[in-house]
This record gives sequence, structure tokens and C-alpha cells, in this order.
Amino acid sequence: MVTLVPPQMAAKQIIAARVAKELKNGDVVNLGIGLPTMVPNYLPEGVNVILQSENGYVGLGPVTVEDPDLVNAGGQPAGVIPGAAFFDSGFSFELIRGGHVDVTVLGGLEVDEHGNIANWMVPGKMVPGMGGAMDLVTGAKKVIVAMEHCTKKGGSKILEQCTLPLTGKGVVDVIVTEIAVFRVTKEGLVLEELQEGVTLEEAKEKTEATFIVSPNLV
Amino acid sequence: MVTLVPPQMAAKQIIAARVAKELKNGDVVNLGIGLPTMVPNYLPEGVNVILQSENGYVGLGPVTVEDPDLVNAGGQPAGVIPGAAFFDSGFSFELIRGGHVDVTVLGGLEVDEHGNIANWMVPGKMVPGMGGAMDLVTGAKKVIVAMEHCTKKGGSKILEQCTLPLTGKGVVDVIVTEIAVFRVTKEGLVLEELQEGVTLEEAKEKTEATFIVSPNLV
Amino acid sequence: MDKSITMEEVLSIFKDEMTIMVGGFMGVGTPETLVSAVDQSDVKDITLIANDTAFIETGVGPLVVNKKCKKVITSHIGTNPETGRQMIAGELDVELVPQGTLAERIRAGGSGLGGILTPTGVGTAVEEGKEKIKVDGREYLLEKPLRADVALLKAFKADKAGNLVYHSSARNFNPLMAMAADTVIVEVEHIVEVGEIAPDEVITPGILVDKIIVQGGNH
Amino acid sequence: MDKSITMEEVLSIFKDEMTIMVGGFMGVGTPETLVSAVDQSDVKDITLIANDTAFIETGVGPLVVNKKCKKVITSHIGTNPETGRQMIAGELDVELVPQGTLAERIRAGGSGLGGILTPTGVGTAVEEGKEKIKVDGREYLLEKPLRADVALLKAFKADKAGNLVYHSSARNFNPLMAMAADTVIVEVEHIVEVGEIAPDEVITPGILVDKIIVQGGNH
Repeated sequence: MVTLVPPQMAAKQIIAARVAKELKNGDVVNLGIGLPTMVPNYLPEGVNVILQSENGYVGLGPVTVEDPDLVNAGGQPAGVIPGAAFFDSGFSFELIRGGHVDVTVLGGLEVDEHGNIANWMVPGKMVPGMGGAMDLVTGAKKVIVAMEHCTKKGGSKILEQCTLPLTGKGVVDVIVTEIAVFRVTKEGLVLEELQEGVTLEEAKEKTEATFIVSPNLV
Repeated sequence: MVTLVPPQMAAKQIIAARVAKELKNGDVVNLGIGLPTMVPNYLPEGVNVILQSENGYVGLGPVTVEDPDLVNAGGQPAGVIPGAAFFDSGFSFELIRGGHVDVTVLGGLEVDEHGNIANWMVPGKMVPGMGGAMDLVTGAKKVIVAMEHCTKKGGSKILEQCTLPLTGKGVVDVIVTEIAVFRVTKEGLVLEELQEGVTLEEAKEKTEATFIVSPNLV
Repeated sequence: MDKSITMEEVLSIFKDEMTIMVGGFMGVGTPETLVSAVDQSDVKDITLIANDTAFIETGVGPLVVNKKCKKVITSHIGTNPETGRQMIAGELDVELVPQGTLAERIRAGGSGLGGILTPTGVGTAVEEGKEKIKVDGREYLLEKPLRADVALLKAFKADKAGNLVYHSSARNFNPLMAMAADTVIVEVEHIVEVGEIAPDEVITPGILVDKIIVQGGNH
Repeated sequence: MDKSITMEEVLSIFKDEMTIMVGGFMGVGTPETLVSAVDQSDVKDITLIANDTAFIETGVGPLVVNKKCKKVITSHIGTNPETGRQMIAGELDVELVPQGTLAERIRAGGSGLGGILTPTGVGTAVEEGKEKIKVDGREYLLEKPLRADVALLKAFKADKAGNLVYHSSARNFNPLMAMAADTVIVEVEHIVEVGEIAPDEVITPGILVDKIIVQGGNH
């Protein structure tokens, strides 16, 4: 694939575009910081989602007027669409924990074949805190992990068993990388789709976890 | 005491007037239905209280405009004073259970020397339900029982031990009747005051509970 | 995305044996049009969750009077003598819940909590059959979450996306119940365009509301 | 009953070893004037409860940077590197709490509940040292209530009785913390007369507010 953007950016775009296909019209969606915020750019025609921001509103949108009080969950300037509603942090997490958020899309440091996810700390190195991530993976109806397939050193981020402290246990539904799309099922991890130009061999090589290949792929 | 009102009404007025003296300026007060609602009529000059209504507001006041949506906790038409605030039933009981209501004044079928109160049902006869009463006696900082001293048949309503199902266990602080004022203390029930014209003998005769006579009275 | 529906569509939602939450406090803040629809339907054996059973002829009262319910979960039945009569006659199962506990149980059901730990009711008949949990030396009752298949609510105004505002003491249980049912139907006095309710003033966000009907029925 | 106070009166309230809750999310909705007052006072060994430790120079960040705190209870410290540095160096005790759990623990502290039963954190490091309660077959963590001696809050507007309204995403933890502290001090952009905020629009009722100061200090 010839592209004019740097390979890493291309990877992120591929991931965001594929995640967008998981969303349905009318879904209430919470997007983690970074890559997940790119997802709305790729929504298919006719699919509109309502973005929830855990710092206290539904109806997150692009910045329209300058308002220092209005930021997204990453602390960046934000806007709201018509029909938005503000509330306090308690109510925000009532929505999240109570299953009123249809989909959460968030990044991961590690994910494993049991649906575990680790994305909130690296002991001794980086301890930012979990923020709202633990509530999101516990409460959202569908948890999509959107991340690059491998670490910068080339190691698989999709493991047999997470090694970092967990954000949630058995909570992940879908994993989207620039290599493939996996679903976590009772039978185990299922490879559902290969991204364009990726071979099954490459996916196997880059994935530590054991996975079943979906019948659709063979 | 010569009076132009019927004796029972006089009793209620005496009780309400005495309860009013228990309230301090600025207190947040929740009044039960019936007799307790007469208390504000007797507030001393300079004492203003804020009335909380458990169906969802602070700032209960007299009816000023007709509004079918605005009732008190007894379902009767009500009004609000300037500075009032409406909220939902969850928040209303956050206030009540959380100790943000300074005083609750409510009637009783029975009260006992352990500070127990029964006022929500008579098995086999009357089972209206507890409404907000159990939360109020549990959460309000000060619980005042305002009731006539005896049943219609002349039996004491201040007992050694309640016989009816309890509304709250060890929750009562003050008992005001037309005969006397008692406080519930760690040492037991203390007779603090006799209403005008009442003798200690009469109070003893009409009270089943054992009580200590306050040193102020002897 | 206009959430308005007709009364026929409303009626198609009700099923026998459903659990239905209805907002209101002694009939104030109760969706009378929706209650009347249930009352006139063939639906039976409802489990009704409401603060009180109101009066014989108003609020949720007629649902009890006309024997639509097999069970009522409520804090007060004293203003509707028919509820007490059916209860004592063994015709109706009544679960009496302290009002604050009822509110919290509904909130827990709507917000993914496993239950609540409340001091209310400790040492009373309310604790019977319930787990008691000690936290830092004080006893609390573990009261379980409540949810419903359908919530019937009353708001003052909705925009077409379902954002709601309420009026004075008619708010009561409505915002809590909006969280705790699979299908949330709201009866309103006015429907306005999206954008007409300021985001800071919304009490119930539209994402919680499935269907809207105007008081008296949509035309 | 005017609740306005001067900055001198505010300063007299702070004591060493106090537990202080501060509203805000990455500095948005944080009472900067009040935080700055604490920062410039001699007060030390505070236990700080806040959603996050914001940034080096804004929000509650300076309270950490200037070593006012012995402990911080928070959900996120990633934007203020000094918090992590002090934590790793053993200079500061940091209790990390999932954001929704932090909100619920504060609400429980303010509303008389014995704690909360949440599924969040089950199977993670968050469950260490905590009681697990099974309700209907699912496990929940028992998370304990949080309260403070003083809450420092930010609102958009107050009336003189302390009724508050907030502006957009600056609401966040402020209404919850208003319930859960012995003394509640609010910094506002505007003070208006009692009656100017409609009762249906009040978010935090004045009975919860003890003191009000205008942003930048009262005159």
C-alpha cells in the first residue's frame, strides 16, 4: 500500500476507520484519549453517534465557541452539539457503570485472550492512574480496544495473559489493530478479519495469544 | 387553665408551641404531617427555619400561586419561599440520610425510654407504610416526637418498651407532649420540663416509662 | 430522531407480568395519560414500582383498584384504602420499602451498583431477610437494586431528542426511574425542538429516553 | 443571611492535617482563588481529595508541587509529574481510585450510606485489602465513604443563600463534594440576590453551602 502519511499515522488511521464500522447509528459512545478520538472522522454516511465525555456531559462535539469551562476528558477544549446535556461526575458514572453507554473505545498497553486489558500503569515507570477507564471497561455494553498491534520494540500486545496490572478482567469485546480484528468469545479469541494486505501468517507471527480463525476467513 | 378552644386542640397548640422553642435560627427542618405542621406558627421572633419537604425541595412555604405540581409531603397544596430549590427524591433522601436536615418533628403512636419510636403501622389494623419516616428518624440530626401524651383510651404512649413495629431504634432525642418534655439520654429518659399547670405526680401517673427527673425540676 | 410515538404504539409495549415503574408522589408527577392507557388495556399481573399507591381515582391508584397488579413495591399505601384491603385479603403482594431506600434501590438498579448499604430500617421489621453488613463498626442493611421492564414518567418539557426538564415537586422519582428501566416512556406537557433546552438545564439526558408522548396523547 | 466572607476569614478556616476536597477536572471547575489561598498559607500535611492533581501550575497542582499534602486521594496523576515523583520518592501517599468509585464514595459520605458496592475494579489491584460482597451471584467491591473537613468548590453563580448553578463541564465533582464536608466554601463568578435563581434550576441547594467568595476575593 502506497501512502503519503508516515507508516505509524497510517496504522492509526486504519485502526480508527475500522473501529468506526463497529458503531451503529444512535450509539452512545465514550472515546478514550489519543487514537480513539479519530474514530468519528471515519463514521459511514448515515451513522451518527452521541459522544459521552466522562467529565460530565453527552453531546461532545467540535469547539464552536471559546469556553474555558468546556473541555473533553483529556482536558482539551471541546464543544457540544445541539441537544447536549451537562451533569456532575456522579451522574456521569451512573451512566457509564449502569450500561447507558453503548460502546467505549480505548487504547491498550496489553490485551489478552481472556478479554483482560491493561492500560493504566507500568509499575516503577508510569503510574498515571486509572481515571475513568476501569468504570468504562466494567460498565460500557461493548468494549473496543483500538491499538497498534505491537510495541515499539516489536513485541505483541495481544498476549496469552496480561503481565501489567489489569484495568479490567474479562471485559474486552473487540480488538482492532492495523493487522487484524479479533473478538473475545466464550470459546476464546477469534480472528475475525485481516486488514487489507495482511496475511494470516503475519497475524500469527505478530500475535502471542492463541486464537481461533473465524470460518469466514478460511 | 381556661381556654376557648376544645381541649384536644389546646393540647396540640401547647405541643406545637413547645416544639417551636427547640428550633434554632437557620435550622433545616422536616415536619411530619398533622400536628408538626403547626410548629412554624409558634416560632419566636428572629427564628427562621428552612423547611425541607421530602417529596423534593427545600424552602416549603405557604401557597402563593396555584400550582398543581407543588404539594407538601402530605400531598396538600404548598408554596415555596424565595431561595427554594427543587430536586429529585434520591437527592431529597441524600439530604435526609446524610445529616443535612437538622431537625425532624414527627408524631408517634408509641415512644419508649430507649428512644425507640413506632408510628408506621398497627398490625392487622392500619398499615399505611413508612413513607419517608424511617429515613428521617435515622438521618436527621435531632428527632423530636410531638404527640399527645396518652391514647384516646387514656393509656400512656411513652412506654418502657414499644409494642408496635418500630420506625427507628434508639433514634429519638426529644419527646414533647401536652404534659411534659422528655429527653432521651444515655442514662435513660429524663423529664426536663412540665407543661404549665401539670404536676410531677400527674406526669408520673400518665407515663408508663421509667424516667429520671431533671435536677432543674426539683 | 424524533422519539414521539402514538398511543397505539404505547399500548403495544405492555405485556402481562411486566415490571413497570411509574413516577409520581401521591399522583403529582405521575403520567396520567400513560397510566390510563395501562388501565384500559388488557394487561394483567403487573409488578408496580411507585413511591405510593396514590388515591382511588388518581395517580397510579386505579391500577390497584382495577386489579392490574399482582405485586406493588412502594413506600406508602395509606391514601388508597383499596391497596390495604387487597393486601390483607391476600389478593395483592405488597413490599413496603422506606422512601429513601426505594429511591436508592432504583438508582442502584440504573447505575450498575450491586445494592446499597443503608442505616435506614436497622432494628426494624424492614431488616427481615436481609443481609446486614458492618462497616467501621456500624450496621447497614444491604438493599438490592430495582429495575423495571418499562418506566412511565412525567416531565414538564422534552425536546425531540428526549432531554427532559421537570416542574417543581413533580420531579420526584421521575429522573431516577429514567435510569432503571429497559424502555423509558415519558409523558410531557410540551415538546420543543432540539436545542431549545439549554444543556446546563437538562435534568434527564435524552439518551435515557426511548419514547415521548404529549399529555392527552399524540395526534 | 449573606454567606459571603473575606479572604481573611477563609484563611482562618484552614488547619494542619485537615482533609480538604477540591472540585475540578484537570483544573476546570477548580476554585483557583481558594486553592491559591491554601497554597500561600502555612497549612501543611493536608489530605487532598480531588479527581486529579491537574498540572504543575494550575488546578490543585500547586498544592502538590509546594508540598502542602501528605496524602492525595485521586483518580489520575498523569498530568502533574510532580505527584508521581513524590509518590515514587516516598514523600507523598497517593491512593488511586477509579473515577466513578471516587464520585460514589464522596456521594456515600455525603448521603449517609455505609459505602458502595461497585463492580469496578473487581479482578484488579484496586480490590486489594477490600471486602468483596456477592449479590445475586456477582461480586462487588465494598468501597468506603469519603468525607472532608472542608470542601473548596467552584460554581458559576450563587445567590446570597448559597444556591448554586454551574457552567458546562466545570460542574464535575463540585455538587458531590458540597454534600460531603463539614464546611463548604464556594468560589463563584457572580453573587446574585436570593430569588434570582429559579428553584427548578438550582443544582446545589444553599443549605449545603456555608461560605461564598467571589473569584479573585471579596471586597
